[in-house]
Amino acid sequence: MERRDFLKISAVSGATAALDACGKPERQLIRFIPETDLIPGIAVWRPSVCTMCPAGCGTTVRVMEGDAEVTRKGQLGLIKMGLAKKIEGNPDHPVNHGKLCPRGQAALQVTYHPDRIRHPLKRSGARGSGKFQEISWEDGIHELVTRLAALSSGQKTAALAIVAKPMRGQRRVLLESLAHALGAPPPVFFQFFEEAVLRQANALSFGRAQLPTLDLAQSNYVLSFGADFLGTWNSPVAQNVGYGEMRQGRPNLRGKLIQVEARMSETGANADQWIPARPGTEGLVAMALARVILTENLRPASAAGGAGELIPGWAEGLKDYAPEKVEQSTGVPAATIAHIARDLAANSPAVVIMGGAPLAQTNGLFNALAVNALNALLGNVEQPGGIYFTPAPPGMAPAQGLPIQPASAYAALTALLGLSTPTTLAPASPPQVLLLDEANPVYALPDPRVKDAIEKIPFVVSFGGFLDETSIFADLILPDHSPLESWIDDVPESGVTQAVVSLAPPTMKPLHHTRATPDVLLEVAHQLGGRVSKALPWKNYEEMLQAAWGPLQKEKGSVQASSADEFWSKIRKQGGWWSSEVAPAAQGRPASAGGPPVSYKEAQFSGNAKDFPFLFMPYESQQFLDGSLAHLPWLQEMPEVLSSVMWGSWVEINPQTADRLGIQQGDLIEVSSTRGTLKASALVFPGIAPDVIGMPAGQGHQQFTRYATGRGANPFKILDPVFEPATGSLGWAATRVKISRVGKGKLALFGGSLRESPREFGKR
Amino acid sequence: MAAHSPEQLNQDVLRPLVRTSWRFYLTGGILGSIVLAALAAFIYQVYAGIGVSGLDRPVFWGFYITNFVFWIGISHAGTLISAILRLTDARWRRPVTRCAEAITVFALVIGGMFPIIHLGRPYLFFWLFPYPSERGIWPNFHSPLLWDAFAISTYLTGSSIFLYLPTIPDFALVRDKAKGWRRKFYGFLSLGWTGTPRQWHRLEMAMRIMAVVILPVAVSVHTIVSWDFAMAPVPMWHSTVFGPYFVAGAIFSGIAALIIAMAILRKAFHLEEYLTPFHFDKLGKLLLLMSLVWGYFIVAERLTVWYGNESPEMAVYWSTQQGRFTHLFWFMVFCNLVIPFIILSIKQFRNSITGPVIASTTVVIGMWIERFLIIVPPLERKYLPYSWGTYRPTWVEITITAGTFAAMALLYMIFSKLVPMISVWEMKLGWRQEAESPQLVTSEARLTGAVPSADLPAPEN
Amino acid sequence: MARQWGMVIDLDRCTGCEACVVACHAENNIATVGEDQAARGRAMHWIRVERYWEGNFPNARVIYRPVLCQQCGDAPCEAVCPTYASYHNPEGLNAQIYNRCIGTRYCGNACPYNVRFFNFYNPVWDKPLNLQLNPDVSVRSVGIMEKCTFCIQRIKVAEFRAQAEKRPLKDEEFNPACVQSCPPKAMVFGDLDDPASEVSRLAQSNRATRLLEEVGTLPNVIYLRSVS
Amino acid sequence: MKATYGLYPNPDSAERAMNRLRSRRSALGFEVRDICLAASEPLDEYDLGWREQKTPMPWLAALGGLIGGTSGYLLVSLTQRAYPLPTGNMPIVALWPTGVIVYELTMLGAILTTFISLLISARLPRWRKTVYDPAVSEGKILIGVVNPEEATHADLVKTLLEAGAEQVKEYVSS
Repeated sequence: MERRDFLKISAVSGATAALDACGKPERQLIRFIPETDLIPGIAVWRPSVCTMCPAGCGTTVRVMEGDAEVTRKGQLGLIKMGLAKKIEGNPDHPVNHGKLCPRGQAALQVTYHPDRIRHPLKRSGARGSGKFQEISWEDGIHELVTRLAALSSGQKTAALAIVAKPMRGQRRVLLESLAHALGAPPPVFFQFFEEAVLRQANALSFGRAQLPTLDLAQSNYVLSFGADFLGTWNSPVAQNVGYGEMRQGRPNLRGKLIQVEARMSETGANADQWIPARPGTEGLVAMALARVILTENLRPASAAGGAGELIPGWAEGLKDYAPEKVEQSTGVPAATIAHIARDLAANSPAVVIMGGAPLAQTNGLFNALAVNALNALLGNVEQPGGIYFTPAPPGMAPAQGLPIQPASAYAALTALLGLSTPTTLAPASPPQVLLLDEANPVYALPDPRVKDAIEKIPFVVSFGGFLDETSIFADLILPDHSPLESWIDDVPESGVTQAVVSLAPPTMKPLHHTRATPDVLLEVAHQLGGRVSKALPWKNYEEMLQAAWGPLQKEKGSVQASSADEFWSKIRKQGGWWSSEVAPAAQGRPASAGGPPVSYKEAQFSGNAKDFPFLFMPYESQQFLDGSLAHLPWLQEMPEVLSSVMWGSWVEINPQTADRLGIQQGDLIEVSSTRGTLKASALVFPGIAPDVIGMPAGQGHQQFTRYATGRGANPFKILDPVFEPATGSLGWAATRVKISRVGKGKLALFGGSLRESPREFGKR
Repeated sequence: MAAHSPEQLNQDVLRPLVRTSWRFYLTGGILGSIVLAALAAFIYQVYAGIGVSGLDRPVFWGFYITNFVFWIGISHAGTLISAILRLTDARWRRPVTRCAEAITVFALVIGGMFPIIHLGRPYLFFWLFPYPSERGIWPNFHSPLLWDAFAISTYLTGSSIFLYLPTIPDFALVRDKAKGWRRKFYGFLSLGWTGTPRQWHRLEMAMRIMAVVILPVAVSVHTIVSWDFAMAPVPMWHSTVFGPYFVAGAIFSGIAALIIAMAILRKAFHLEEYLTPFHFDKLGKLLLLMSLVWGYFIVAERLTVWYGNESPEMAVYWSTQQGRFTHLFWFMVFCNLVIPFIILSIKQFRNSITGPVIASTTVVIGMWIERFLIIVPPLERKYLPYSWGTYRPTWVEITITAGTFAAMALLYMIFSKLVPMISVWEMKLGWRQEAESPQLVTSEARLTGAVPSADLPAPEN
Repeated sequence: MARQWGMVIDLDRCTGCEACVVACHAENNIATVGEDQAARGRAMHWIRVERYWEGNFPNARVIYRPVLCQQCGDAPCEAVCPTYASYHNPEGLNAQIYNRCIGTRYCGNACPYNVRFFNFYNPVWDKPLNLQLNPDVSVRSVGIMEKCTFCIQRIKVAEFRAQAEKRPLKDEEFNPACVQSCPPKAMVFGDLDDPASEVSRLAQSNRATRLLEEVGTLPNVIYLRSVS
Repeated sequence: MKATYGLYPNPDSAERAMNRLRSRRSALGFEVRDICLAASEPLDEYDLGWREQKTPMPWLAALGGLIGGTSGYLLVSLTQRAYPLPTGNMPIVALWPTGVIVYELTMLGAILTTFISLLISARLPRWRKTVYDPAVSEGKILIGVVNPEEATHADLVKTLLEAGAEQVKEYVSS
């Protein structure tokens, strides 16, 4: 309930409020047997793993005894139980070194969220009406089993589709094995801001289809193309820790940061130099830099190895990419390029990064390969102060450890749903049963066909803990525990230079009548019997985890134990296992998967420049990432650092542009592409190119708890279907728009003045 | 035109106490309902929380404190003015003093409520007072708010006594004239006054002492009110000019209020014979003087800030010169300086009664705005620009503000129904002295109605 | 055991990630006020990351500055409080005694840093969000001023533990929530009177400045300028 | 008690009556203090017994101020020392803030003592019936003698009338 409503009511019902006080519901509640042996007032810290983003940080949770109002066997009552009170970073964890980002801190509110689904639900109204009725777990599981059994008996199991949010480790294995055992296509792990292009590029350049680990702590010079590595990209906490060291961790040595991007990100705001290159030309800039380095013989072309061979004309010294030549298209002065190129060569180890918007262009792959080549040329690959690739935990097939998914989830998902895809992927036959695990494609995808396709699926099961735009279509909801209530394991893809398995038991007893999805799926497999139960023989998830990670006992790592049980209990206490040997420094020229050279093509944008003069630049929100966290009040009220906006969404406009169009801060702006239109309040933003309109993702939910529903606008919905051809991932930074003022909007700003300098004081 | 005899005076002054017209009840009803509305608004605020006001961070003080300063300022009408006039033995003061002293007491009562109204937890206001409490702690005497508590209570006590003493003989008069319950009532108020030499002597002595004591108190009160602001390191609050600046403003608005009150009494109770254009002329001159003094302070304050050119202060300065308060600022100058100067510096306007009344009205409005502009803009632009904010009042604050004006009028009305609004014995004394010693019969004396109306010059209006 | 708790914030390390903001909310039971109240300037963030723009496109730059209560040695907020709700505790903290506060909001005006926050309404936690509340920190009701305490509850716990174990309190053994969470380690907390502590070592840096020093509040939060 | 008094239209006749009563008191057999007087306004300029008045009120006021101020200082210093709470790096008992309180309480002391000393020395409030006539409010001045000798009563009345009394009345209080 909004504070204001609360007041309305309290104002009118003053007298009744006084009466209520006499009959407080707490008084009437019965007390259940305590579910804890904690000493009142004494806090214990228990390890856990953060699941808010794919970074896989290790956390430690402060648990204290307290009274919770819960329902047990249909009876409302009070129970003494261990309650999670605060989440901190796990000091021993090699990814985040005891630190944690705001989103990780806010994970606490997932568990205690008032709109969590508290028990199994069965659809009672029309699809999407949000009408459900409570059912027992037995019935729920039974229904799911019969549906799946029907599929397998009918030999139509290809008709089973599994769509989950990106996950790694055993939970992923479980889903994959289930799909495989049922003869269904592999699950799709979907998220809007996917890294298919970068993984593809890294696979081509270095033979590693995975995100890079940045050794910022030791690098002297960081050049980043659009990568908001301090905010949301890749493994932010690890990168923040490294950044701090890079700046002030070493006596008399302060690493520099140069950021190339058309819309200043949280990271760009920290840069010593911010270079607004034209979107889609980042690859050119990188090549121009390489060109300078080669022509001035600061590095030999051969140093780039395979990564260089992927760039046409590399061996010939990149004649086409002379700074003067590219100056026109990139908008970056040749002098600046030359200057940075020399700095790069002089201040080694220097690292070059690319992420975010430059990869979301039609020429994203080339941009990534260009940066890889530049990195290779500078000799930064798997060298101190450069980029590493986190090794997979020993004795584990890569598939089991790390996600190899070069093709975009977008393409995979559309194919899975039986829709035509931007790639060569052939559409599967429309699925009969859909298992949803916290993925929310209906919100995240501009493509309206996805919603229709899901609506057409005869039977949809959702395991997520909240009703969102996708799970609202579910026929059956089997709510998962919150992460704090479940066994979690994760295998960080990046952010650490050694093999890591994050693994932790539940930190508290379940608050509601929920069940851990892995346990449910194992139960389902058991009831299905046959191949499925053979593939998934474990009684519960802990057994499965033990079976999978137990063998690590033999490896040299953070846990030394004589017996399997000791090993397991130590792992539980430590919150995971990490190898004691770091990734080996590569010898000489970095290995490459090779493949045909990829030549530069000018980036394509949808909508012609005349009718749609602005380039629309959505970006991952510091508060909500791709929108999956918009339901947490702490994050809603956290002022986004550059805009200081709380509880809303906004469009960022360059001051000159705003003046030209007569747009004031807080005006309501209509942003239209060929695909659609949205309305949001204008924010005057000095750090954005005059022909670019920025907008954070995350708001504009039609259905996502009381805190996010109907709040702000969703930038994804006006994106045109433009794709990076090689991977078929969405070019979300390639849509042109036009804007117009349509009235007075509202912005809840925490910050007052934009500027600190007295010169501005005279201004109104 | 009625002749000027003590009997006539007795009648004229006592008439309002016994006869009450329907207009009185009508006005009283209207004012009363406004006051009730304000009361309801306050109760709502206490119930729902101070959040129903427009206050926010960083503007923690708004309309309420503005009203506080404004009314305390108005309270300087009476005691200060009448004390000055008594000490200087200005004869023309006689018909004026009581109206003035009455304003003081009620303005103080109303102003004094605001520090409580604006509290986040008003039901705990008594924690401000020093008394041995179970909380094992005494109030913090370093806090200007506590100085306020002491200053205002002292001033209230003093001015109530100052109002009461010269009224005792008049109560006796009413007692002798009245019958029934009034006789008892006024008999009680007059403390059994008979008018023996000893009583008269002591009374006059007491009045002389009070006049001497009350002056410095009045000055200190508004100085301390100004220190509520000056003691905080807020740009354009933290200034030494505030003490005298506030006192001057207080006297300024006080005189204005007095002129308005007198004009109303004059019309309502037909006291044209006693409150003559001459008094308005005198007070008008005083008002003009204070207006100029006030202008001088504004200049002194602004100019030093502007020359000092320190960025925090300039931020505030600009918000009133080129910011959202510009219009309000110049309107205030117009009300407090331009209008009074034009009207009061021209004799014809000043001598008419309407002239001074118009000027006084604008001054009262202008001074309220001045208090607002002293309080709000600095808070909106306090140091770190990131934490700047804006303030917009809500209906709750506006209602309560309106309520206080209504309350003031209502209290004054009721008072004028219970107490002779002109000090009868002082008038008579004055007449006699002038009658006996003709050298005293100045134009002034004539205007104060000391000689038969035949000799009176034709009234201006 | 006279101590002077202080903090050093390295502006060159701070990346504006706002981990401190949420950490503070979680640790100190700070209520979220909702959109309408937030729009009216009543959001409560005991620590905030101030953002200032400099220059214009294409040379726009940004400065981040985390601002929390500066725990002034010479605090304007203390002297003006008529009820001693805001006073100076023996360890040099500007303590706010909620029970004594009657809500004059004078301290809020007197504070040059605008780091005092007022409860304009009673805080609301939609059940079961109330279960997230930290039992070590009292929940503030309507009409009360609240502010950063340097996580005094953590200080006390650490001191009791040290006393129980009959040993001196170690500098690194605890931190306020903001410091503990800060990913780039931009914040350092400790005893400024202890010359051995890291905080007093950093306070000696030639990059050290204090916020609004000219107001004469003697802040105990030291900022290290980012030199670039 | 009873009294005989005359009502005089103006101060001059009142003064005359006063002088005659004074000079003939032994013959009529009463003391000066038996002479009673009531007027509706102060008559300082006339010899009616105002002139020789003396009162320590100003000194009492000063003393009251002194007491007020001292008690103010004691209140501040004692309470602050009883609960020493440091604020704003000020001394526990700070000179200037204390000065403000002391100043206000000094004034309050003076005001209250003035009021009280007035009541006491002017014998107010007095509820006992005393020699008075409502005509005083009409501007008449009452001069008379309390408990006059029966023997010389006629003579007294004559004296009062000769002095110019408009009428002579008897006052009897039960």
